[in-house]
Amino acid sequence: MFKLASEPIVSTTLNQEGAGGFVTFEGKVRNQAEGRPVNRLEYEAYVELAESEGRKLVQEAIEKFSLISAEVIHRIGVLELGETAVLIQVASPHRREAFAGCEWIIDQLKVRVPIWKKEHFADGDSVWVVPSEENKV
Amino acid sequence: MFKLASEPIVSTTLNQEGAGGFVTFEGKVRNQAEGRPVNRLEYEAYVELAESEGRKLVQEAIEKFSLISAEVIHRIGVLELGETAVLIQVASPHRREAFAGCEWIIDQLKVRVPIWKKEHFADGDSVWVVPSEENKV
Amino acid sequence: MTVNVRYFALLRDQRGLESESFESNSATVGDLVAHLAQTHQFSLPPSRIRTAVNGEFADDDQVLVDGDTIVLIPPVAGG
Amino acid sequence: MTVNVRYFALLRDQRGLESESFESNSATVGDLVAHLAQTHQFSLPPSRIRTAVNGEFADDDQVLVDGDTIVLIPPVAGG
Repeated sequence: MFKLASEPIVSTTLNQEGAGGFVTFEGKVRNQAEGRPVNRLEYEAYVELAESEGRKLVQEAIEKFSLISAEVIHRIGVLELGETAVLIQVASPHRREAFAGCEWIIDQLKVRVPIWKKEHFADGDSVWVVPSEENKV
Repeated sequence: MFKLASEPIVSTTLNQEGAGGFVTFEGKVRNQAEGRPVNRLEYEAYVELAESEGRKLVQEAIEKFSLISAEVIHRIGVLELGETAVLIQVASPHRREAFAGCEWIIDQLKVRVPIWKKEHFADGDSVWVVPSEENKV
Repeated sequence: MTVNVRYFALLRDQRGLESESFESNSATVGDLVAHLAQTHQFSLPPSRIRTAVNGEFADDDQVLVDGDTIVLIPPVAGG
Repeated sequence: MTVNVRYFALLRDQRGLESESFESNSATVGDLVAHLAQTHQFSLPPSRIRTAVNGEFADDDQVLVDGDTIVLIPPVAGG
């Protein structure tokens, strides 16, 4: 499951038959970016392609790591400090695959899914984040 | 924080100032062990040493991975299928350390903390789990 | 031929609009991106702009067809 | 000298009790564990039994003192 959400994300507990290892990643809005005070973030998505590419990568993760389930929710819109920007929940029979699969999903999401982040700094400035060129698929 | 609990574990969301990456591991009771149907698990601890060794390893993880916080709760007593046996929640400024620190804690817990698990099989048999000898610190 | 172009995030800000349709004589997606990057003085080099055509990721050498919708995708930064 | 011994999990089941106090002439923790493993026919070799003395993990060569409490720790299996 891959979903874009414009309302706050509420994390729920998965309970999958046969699963023993559950790994959850939550990315939250920090109060600074490279030392510069941040007031809020803004996420924008190319919704149609973000959803199809997101579903694709979740399916790839399930196959690659033999996961029982994997669910991703990514916020769009304006987020205040401490809010959850992305929630990834993965279940698998054993813990190794759950850790590896969950980390792979967030790594892939960051380089493949058309979502953009604007940092609104405390000094009133705001900037679209452009990752350095090494961060490629 | 390292805690042994004889009541069901309720996972809460951490929200630590300055933390961006939150990784949670939940180990739940599976319905089988190496293909053999399981009805329930039973955990026993040498409580005093489990708590002191557990606190020590959490502190080591915080230092080793520069975590902002790390919390571990491990159930003892009888657990039914699907119940959470162990909950580990880690917060750090960035995700790499959160994933690595969380996985390190569960790996270390499994080899260092005096807690034992008895599998109660569907056929009425029950066995204390003795990990193979390679699983050392 | 007519192409429809959509801009997101940084590129939308730099173009000053979300989408537009215009006559183009660019043969390929890459040609169109290079043209737009120069015309609108994008801060990103064309090599860092990905594209989707009609809803699917596209390569620079994809040939443009009348009526195509091209989406300009600056470097993504989700998560 | 008198030693107090506590057993957990598998070893408690095999010993048939949780703790006991008795006179011992074992010089070290390792000697005591070897003696108990043989006497009670533990299914685990002494090399797989760790110990704590007076609440702290101990090495096999730790010398026993009158009144010590020795805990026999079979291979752990938490998580």
